[in-house]
Amino acid sequence: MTEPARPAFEVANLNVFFGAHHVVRDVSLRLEPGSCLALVGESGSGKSVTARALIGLAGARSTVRADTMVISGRDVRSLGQRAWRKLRGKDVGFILQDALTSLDPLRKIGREIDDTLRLHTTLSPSQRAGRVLELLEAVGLDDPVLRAGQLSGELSGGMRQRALIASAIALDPGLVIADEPTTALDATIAAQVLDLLGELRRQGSAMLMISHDLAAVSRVADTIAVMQHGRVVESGPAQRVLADPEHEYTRRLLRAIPAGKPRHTRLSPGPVRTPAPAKAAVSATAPVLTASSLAKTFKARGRADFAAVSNVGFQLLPGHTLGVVGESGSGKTTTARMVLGLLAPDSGSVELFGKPWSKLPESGRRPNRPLLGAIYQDPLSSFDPRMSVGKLLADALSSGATRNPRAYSGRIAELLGLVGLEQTLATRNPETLSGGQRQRLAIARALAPNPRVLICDEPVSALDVSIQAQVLDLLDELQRELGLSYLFISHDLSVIRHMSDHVLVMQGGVVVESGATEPVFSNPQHPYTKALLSASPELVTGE
Amino acid sequence: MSITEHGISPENPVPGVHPPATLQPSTPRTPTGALTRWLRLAFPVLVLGFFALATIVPSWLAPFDPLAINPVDAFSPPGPGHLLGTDESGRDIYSRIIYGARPSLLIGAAATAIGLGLALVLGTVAGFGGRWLDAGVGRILEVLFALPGLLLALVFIALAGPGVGTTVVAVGLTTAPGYARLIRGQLVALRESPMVEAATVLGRSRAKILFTHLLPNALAPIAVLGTLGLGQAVVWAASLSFLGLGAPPPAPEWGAMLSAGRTYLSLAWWMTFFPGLAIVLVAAAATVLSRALNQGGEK
Amino acid sequence: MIHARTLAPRVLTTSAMLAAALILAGCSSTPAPGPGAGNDAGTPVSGGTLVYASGDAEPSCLDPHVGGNYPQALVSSQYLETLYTKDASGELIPWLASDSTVSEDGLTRTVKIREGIKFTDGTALDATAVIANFKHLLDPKTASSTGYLALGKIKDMKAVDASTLELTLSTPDNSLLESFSMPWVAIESPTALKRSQADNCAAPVGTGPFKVASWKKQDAVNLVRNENYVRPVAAAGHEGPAYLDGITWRFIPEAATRYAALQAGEVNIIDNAQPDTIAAAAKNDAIKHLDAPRPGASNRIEMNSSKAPFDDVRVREAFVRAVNVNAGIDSLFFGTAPRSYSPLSSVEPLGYSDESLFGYDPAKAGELLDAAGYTQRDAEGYRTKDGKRLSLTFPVSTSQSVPAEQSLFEQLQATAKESGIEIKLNLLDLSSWYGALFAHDYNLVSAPYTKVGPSVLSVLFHSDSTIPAPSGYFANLSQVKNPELDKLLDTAGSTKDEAQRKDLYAKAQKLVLEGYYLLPLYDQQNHFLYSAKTQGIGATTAVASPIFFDTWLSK
Amino acid sequence: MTPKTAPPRSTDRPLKAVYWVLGKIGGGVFVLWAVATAIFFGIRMIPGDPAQAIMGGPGSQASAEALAQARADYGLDQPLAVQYFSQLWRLATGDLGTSYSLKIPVAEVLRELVPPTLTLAVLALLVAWVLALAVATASIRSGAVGRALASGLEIISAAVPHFWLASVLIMLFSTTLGWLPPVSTQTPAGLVLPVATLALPLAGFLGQVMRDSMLDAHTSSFALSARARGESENGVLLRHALRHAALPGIALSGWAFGSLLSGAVVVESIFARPGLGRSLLSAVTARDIPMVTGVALLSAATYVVIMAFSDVAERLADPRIGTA
Repeated sequence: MTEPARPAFEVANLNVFFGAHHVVRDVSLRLEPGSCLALVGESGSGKSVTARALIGLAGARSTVRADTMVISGRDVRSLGQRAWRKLRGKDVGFILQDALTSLDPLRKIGREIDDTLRLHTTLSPSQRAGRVLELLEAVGLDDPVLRAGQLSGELSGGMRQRALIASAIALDPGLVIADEPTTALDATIAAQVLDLLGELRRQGSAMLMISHDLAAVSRVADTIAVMQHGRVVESGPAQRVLADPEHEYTRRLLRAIPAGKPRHTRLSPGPVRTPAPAKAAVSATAPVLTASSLAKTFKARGRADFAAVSNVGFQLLPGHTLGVVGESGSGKTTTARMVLGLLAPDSGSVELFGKPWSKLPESGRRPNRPLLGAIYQDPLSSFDPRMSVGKLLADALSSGATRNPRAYSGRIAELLGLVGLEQTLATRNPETLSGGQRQRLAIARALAPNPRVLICDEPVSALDVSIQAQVLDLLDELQRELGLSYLFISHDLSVIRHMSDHVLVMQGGVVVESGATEPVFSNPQHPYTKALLSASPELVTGE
Repeated sequence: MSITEHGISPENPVPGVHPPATLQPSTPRTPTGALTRWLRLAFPVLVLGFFALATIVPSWLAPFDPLAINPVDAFSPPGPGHLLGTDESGRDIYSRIIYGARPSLLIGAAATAIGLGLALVLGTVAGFGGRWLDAGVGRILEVLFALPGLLLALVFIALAGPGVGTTVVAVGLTTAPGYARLIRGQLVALRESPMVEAATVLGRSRAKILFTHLLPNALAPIAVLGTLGLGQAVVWAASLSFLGLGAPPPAPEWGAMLSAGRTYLSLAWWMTFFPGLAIVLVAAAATVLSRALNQGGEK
Repeated sequence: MIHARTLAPRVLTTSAMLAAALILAGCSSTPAPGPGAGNDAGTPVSGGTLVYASGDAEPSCLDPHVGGNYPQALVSSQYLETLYTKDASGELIPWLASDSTVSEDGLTRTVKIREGIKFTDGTALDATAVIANFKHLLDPKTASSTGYLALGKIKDMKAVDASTLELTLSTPDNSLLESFSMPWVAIESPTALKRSQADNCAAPVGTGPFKVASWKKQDAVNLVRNENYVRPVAAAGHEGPAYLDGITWRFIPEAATRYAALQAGEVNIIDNAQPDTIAAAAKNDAIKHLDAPRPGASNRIEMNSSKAPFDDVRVREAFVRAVNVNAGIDSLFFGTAPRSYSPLSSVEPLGYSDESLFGYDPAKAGELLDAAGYTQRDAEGYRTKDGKRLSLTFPVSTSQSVPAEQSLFEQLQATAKESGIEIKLNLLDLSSWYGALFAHDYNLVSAPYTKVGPSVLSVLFHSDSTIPAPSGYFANLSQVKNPELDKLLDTAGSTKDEAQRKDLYAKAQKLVLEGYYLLPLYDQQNHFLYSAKTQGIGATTAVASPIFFDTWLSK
Repeated sequence: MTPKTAPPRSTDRPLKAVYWVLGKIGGGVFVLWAVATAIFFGIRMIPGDPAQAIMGGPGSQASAEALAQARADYGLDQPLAVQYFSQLWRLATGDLGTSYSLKIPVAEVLRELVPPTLTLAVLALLVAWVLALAVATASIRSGAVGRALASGLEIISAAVPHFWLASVLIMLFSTTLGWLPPVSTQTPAGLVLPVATLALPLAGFLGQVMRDSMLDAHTSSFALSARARGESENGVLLRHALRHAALPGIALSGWAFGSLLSGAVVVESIFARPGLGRSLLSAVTARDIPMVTGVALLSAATYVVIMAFSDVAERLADPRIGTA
C-alpha cells in the first residue's frame, strides 16, 4: 500500500521499439491509488506492450524510452535487473490473459502462488503454505487445500484466472496490472472475475486493466484510455468517454458493440462490397431445418459417460436466424455437428427441407450437401494450407472437380466482391490474411455452392470488436440479399441477441429456454438465462 | 511430445497444421541474425550440392583416378601433391572421396527410399485402416522399434547374409518404423482437423478427401524426412561397411575407405579422418537442411 | 630344445636379434642374461602377469582338439604340450614322447612315452592317456578337423605297457611324428577329457608351464603358473616353473586399438602385428618385434584349374606374369614379408622354390593371352575371347587375409587390368567365403594352411583333396588332378628313405610351380610386437606359436 | 476462443493403472514372440545347414556322422512345427537354448555380458543428458551467436559415426597424448573413452530437442508471469525451463537406449570390451542363431522395459498425461 499523495504509477511519453518497429508512441498515463484505468484497444494497438514496459518486461529485443516512468514513487527507468525483480510481484502485480498458458502446466497451483511469497518475504515454508491457502480462499476458490495441490490443467478457466490473480496479489501490491483478464472466460465467469478485481480495487490497490472490450471495462474503470496504432487517441473519465466520445476511433469501437443494438442495425461503417442482386423475398414458411429430440452421449474408457446433448429440438424458418447461446460444455457445438451430419445422433433426428437428413448415410446426404454451408470459429484451420484463396474457392465452386482458379475466375471475383475482399487477394495464401479477411473468405467459400442454410459456429468470437462488427453486418446483409437461414451459435449473448430472430438458451446439453429473441431476453424465465443476461457486459454509460 | 514423434532422430518434424498465433513478438526457435541464417541455408546447400555434383560427374572434381595405384607415393600425407593425402596403394584420398560419393550416397538414398516407402504404406494403413489395422501396425512398429538400429540390421544380415543389397534393405528397415509412426501421427492429426470437416460439409467423399487433402498434406514433410534420413542412412551404411558387411573393393565407398584406413590409424590418420569427415559433413548438412525445410514448412 | 625361428636369416629388427641372442644364450644350458640394447635385460626375475593381446577371433573352445585353428594353437601352447616338437634347426625332437620307432613295413609305429610327468590335475601321463587323447580326436562328437586329419591313418592303437604305445596304420605315414608336434594333437589329461565338452572347452588340462584359471568370454582367458611344472627336456632358459605368475590372454580385434594398447603399456605383447606398426616399432626402442613365420604352406594365390579360363596353363602363367607382386609387397609390407617362390613355408627344410617362374612380365603375359585366344579388347580395355571377357572371380576372406594382404590383392587387380585381365574381388565373411569355395565359384583364392612338414603338399595338391568332406570342404583349391603328382606325393609320404622323400617332394613342388597352379606370395605372416620390458620372448612351438616359459617382466 | 474447461479428472485411476500394466505386459510378450518367430522362420528360409555352424562353421571338415549327431543334439531333425513350438515353449520357460559356437547355454553367456553393456549404456545416457542440458542452458543465456554455436555443435556431434569418433578419440587421447588407456577393462579410466564415444552423438540429438523445448518454455507466457512475480532468470531456468526441457529427453530415452545398444556393437568391438553388441556381431558372423536370437530377445525385452519406465517417468515429470 502506498499513501494516497503520489500516483500508483505515472509515465510520460513512453516509447517502445522492437528493432525498427515503433510499437508504442508517446504514451502518457497516470493512475491514482485505488482507482482503475482501462487501457482499451484492439490487437496490435500496443496496449499489451505498454503494460509489459511498465514492469520492465517489454522483451529482450525491445528498447523502451520515456520522459517519466515512476512506479509507487520510484523512478524505474534507471533500475537494474535486481531492483526490477524486487519491484515485480511486490509493488506491482501482473495478471496475464489466458491463465492456461500463464501458469506452468507442470507445477502445482500452490507452488506458483508460493513463488511470489518465497521471492519477496522471509516467511517460513509453513507460514507461506498457510498464506497460499488464505489467498486461494480470498480469490473465491472452493476447497483451497485441494486446489493448491492441483495443476492448472486440472482447473477450469475461471479457477485458473483466480489462481493467477491470487499469485499477483499475494503481497497486495499498490498496483495491479491485468492484461485481458477475462478474455478467455465464459460471460458469467468473466463477470465474477471482474467483480473480484473490482473488490481488490476497493481495498485500495490501483488497477491498470488492459482490454479490447469497452463494454467489459465499462463497469469497473474510472478512467479509460483508448489506444490505436501505438498511440493513446483518447482518454478521460469512463462516463465521458463512453457517453460522448471525442475521437472517431472511439466512436467506431462503441458503435461496434452489438449489445443493446436492435436487429439489422449496422455496427460498422459502410461496407466495401458489391451487394448481390436481391432475391425475391422468401415467401415459403415451411421450416428449412428441423431438429427433433436430438441426443448424443460421449463414452470414454475409464471415465463416466458424458451426455453432451439431450432432447434438443428446434425449427429453423427460411430467411430467419436461430441463435443458440450457451457457455462451454452447453452442447451448442455438438448440436451443430449433428445438424451438419458430421455426428450421428444417438436418438432423435434432423430433417432438411422436410426430408430426412441425419438418418441418411453420408452418401445419401452428399447430393443435398450444397444446401447446407458452415463457417467456423477458426476459419484458417478449415482451409487446406496448401491452397491459395483462388484455389479454395475454385475447389468449392467446382464441387471438388478442379482447383484451378482460372476456370472460375468470374464467380471467384463475384464471391470476393460479395464478401468485400479485394480481387487481388485471390492469389494469396489464407495464412497471410487478417482474421477478418479469413472469416470473410470462409463465408465466401460457404456461399460458393449457393446454400440455403448457413451453420455459423462461433464465427466472430476470435475477432476484434470492430472486425466482429463488420462480419456481423456482412452476415446480416447476405441474409437479406440471399434469403439465407442461419443457425447462429455463440457464447456471447449480446451477439446472439443482435443477430437472432429466435433463440435457444442451452446449458449442460439441454435447452433451458427458447422462443422469439426479444421476449426471451426482455423477460427471462429460467434462472440461467437471467444469470447470462446480468453477466453479459452492457455498456454502463450512466444515463 | 513422445517417442512416436521421433524415429531415428528426434529432429523429425512434428506435424503442425497451423501454429498457434501468439500475442507477443514470437522468438524464432533457431538463432536469427544474417550470418547464422545464411549459414543455415548456405552450409547444407553447398555441402550437399558439392557431393551431388561429385555423384553425377566425379571426373569434374577429382584430379586423379580413384583406382590408379601408385605404390611409390603410398601413405603420403596431405599436401600440395595430394590434397588429402594418399592411401596404402598411393591412391589419392580426395579423388576417392569424390568418387565414393556415388556409392555412398546411392546406398543412403536407396535405403532411405525403402524406409520411407515401407513407412508410407504402414503409416497410411495405420492412419486410415481404422482401429484394428491401426493397432496391428502399431504392434509391428513396436517390434521393429524393439530391435534398435544396428541390432535390427545385424539380425537381418545374420538371416540374409552380408552384401550391399542387404545393407540397403537392412538400413531401410531400421529407419522405417520412425517414419511410419510420424506419417501415421500426421494423418491422424489431419484426420481430426476442421479442414476435413469443412470438406465433408462441402460434400466431398472420403476417398476424395484422402487424396486431395490428407495425403498431400501428410506427405509434405516427407521431403524433410528424406533429407534427414539420407544423412542418417549414410552413417548407418558406413557403420555396416565398417563392420565388414558393405561394398566390395576397390569401390571407394566411404565406409569401406574408413574401415580400410583404420588399420593404418597410427601411420596415416588422414586415411581415416577425411572419409569420416565426408560422412559427418553430409549427415550434418542433411540435418541442417531438414530443419530449415521444416521451419519453412511451419511458417 | 625349443628355439624361435629367429635364428633363420629372416632376422629383421634389433629386437628380434636380441630375442635370438637370448635364446642362443639359453642353448648353453647355463641361463645367461641376454645382452641389453636400449634397456638392460638384467637377470630374470619371477613374478608379474603378462598381458597378451590377440587379434584373432576369440576361440569358441580352448581345447585345440575341437575344431583346431591357429588361435587355439596360440593360447593352448601355454598349457598343453605335444609328443614331439621341433628345435631351432627345424629338427623334429621328442618332447612328451621319449622315442619312437617304426616297423619295416612302416605300418606299425611304436611311441615311448616319457615317464614322471603329471597333468596339472594330478593325473599321470602314460600310454593310455595318449590313447584317450587320440580317441578323443578321432571321435566325431569332438568335431576335430586338423587333428582328425593328422591322425587319419591310425587304424588301431594299444598300450603295450604304461610307457609304450603301439599304433597300427592303414598305410605308411612318415609325417606322423611331425603331426604329433602340432598343438592340435596336444596331449590332455584323460581325466579332464571325460568331462562334458563344454567343461573341457572352458578349461582344458595339460602338462604345460601354465594352466587355465578362468575364461571371461570376450574379455580374457586367465592363465596361472603351473607350480609343479617339469620340463620334459632339460634346460632351455631355465628349469622349474615359469617366471611369470600368470598370463592374461585378451582379444582385441581392432589392429589399431591393439597397437595403441601396446604403446599405452596396457598389454605386453600383441600378435597379428600390422606391417606398418612393425615398421613404426623398428624406430622405437620401447617396442620389439618377433617374426615367427608359420610352417606348412606359404601364403599363395591358387588358380582354379578345373574351369575356364584357368583350365589353360597359358592363361594361368599369363596371370602370374601380369601381376606385379613384388612392388605391392614392398609398399604394403615394409619389408616385413620377404617374397616367396615356393609352395612351402621357408621354415620347411624340404621347401623348393624357383624365382625364375614368377617374374613380372606384362609383355610375356600379352603374348600368352594372344596365344590363348584372348585377342580382342572390350570397351573397358579388358581382353575378350569369342566376346567373353577375361574375368577372374577372387573371393577374399576378411578374417583370413589381413588388410595389407587385401590391399595387395587390390594392387594385383590394378596391374592385371593393364594386361586386360579383370579381377573381381569379393570381400566376404568366413561363412560366405567358404560358401563361394564350396560352390566352386572362384578362379583365384588365397587360403592359408598350417601343418608341420612337407606332407602339407599332399593335403593341398593330391587329387583326393578335391573330394569335398560332408561339410563341402576340400583343401586342393587349385583343383590339380594329376596322377603323376599323386604318385609322387603318395610315395614321398610313405617312404622311409629321407633322401628319397626330399627328392620326391622337390619334384612335386617343381611340378605344381611349373604348372602355374599357384602364385606364391610370402610365408604365412606371424608377427608379434612386445614391450621392451618383456624379456625372454622367442621360444616357439613347431607351429611357431610363442611359449612364455622363459618370459619375464623386468621392473 | 471459446472458453475451455479442463477435462473432468478420471474417476477410477487404479483401474486405469491395471489396464496400463496389463497392456504393457501384453505388448511386451507380443514383441518377444514376434521377434522369436521372425528369426526362427527367417533362418529356415535361407540356404545353409545350421549343423555346419554347430560344427564350427564350414571350415571344419566335420564328418557326416558328426553333422547328423549335431542335428540330433539340437533337435534340428524334427518336423518344423515341432521345432517351432518346442522352441517357443523353451523360450517361455526362460531357456534360450545352447550357443552353436560356444556350446554353452546362451542364458549363461548373456548373464556374463549384460552387466558390462548395461554399465556402458547407462553411463553414456547420463553423460549425454548432462551434456545436453548443460549446452542447452548455456546457449539459452547467451545470445543468437551462442545458440548458433550450440546448435552447430549438436548437429555435428549428432552426425558423427561411433566408429569414427572412437578411432579419433583413441588416436588423440591414447596414442598422441597418452592420457587415457584405450582398452582397459579393469580400471574405471578404461570406461572414459567408450562412454564418451557413445555419449557425444546422443548428447547431440538430445541437445537439439531439449534446447528447443527449453527455449519454448523460456519464452512462454508462464515464464513471463514468473518474471512478473519477480523471478530471476536463473529461477525461471531452474523452476520452469529445465523441467520442460527434460520432458522430450525422457520421452526419447527409450529410443536413446536403443541407439546406445546399437552403438555398443561398434564401441565394444573397437575398445575390446565384453558385451552384448560384440557378442551379437561375432554371433552374426558365426551364424550362431541361438546366440543371435538370445541377444535380439534380450534387447527387445530391455527396450520394452525401458519404454515402460520412460512412460512412468514421463507421467511423473508431466502430470498432464495422467489427467488428459
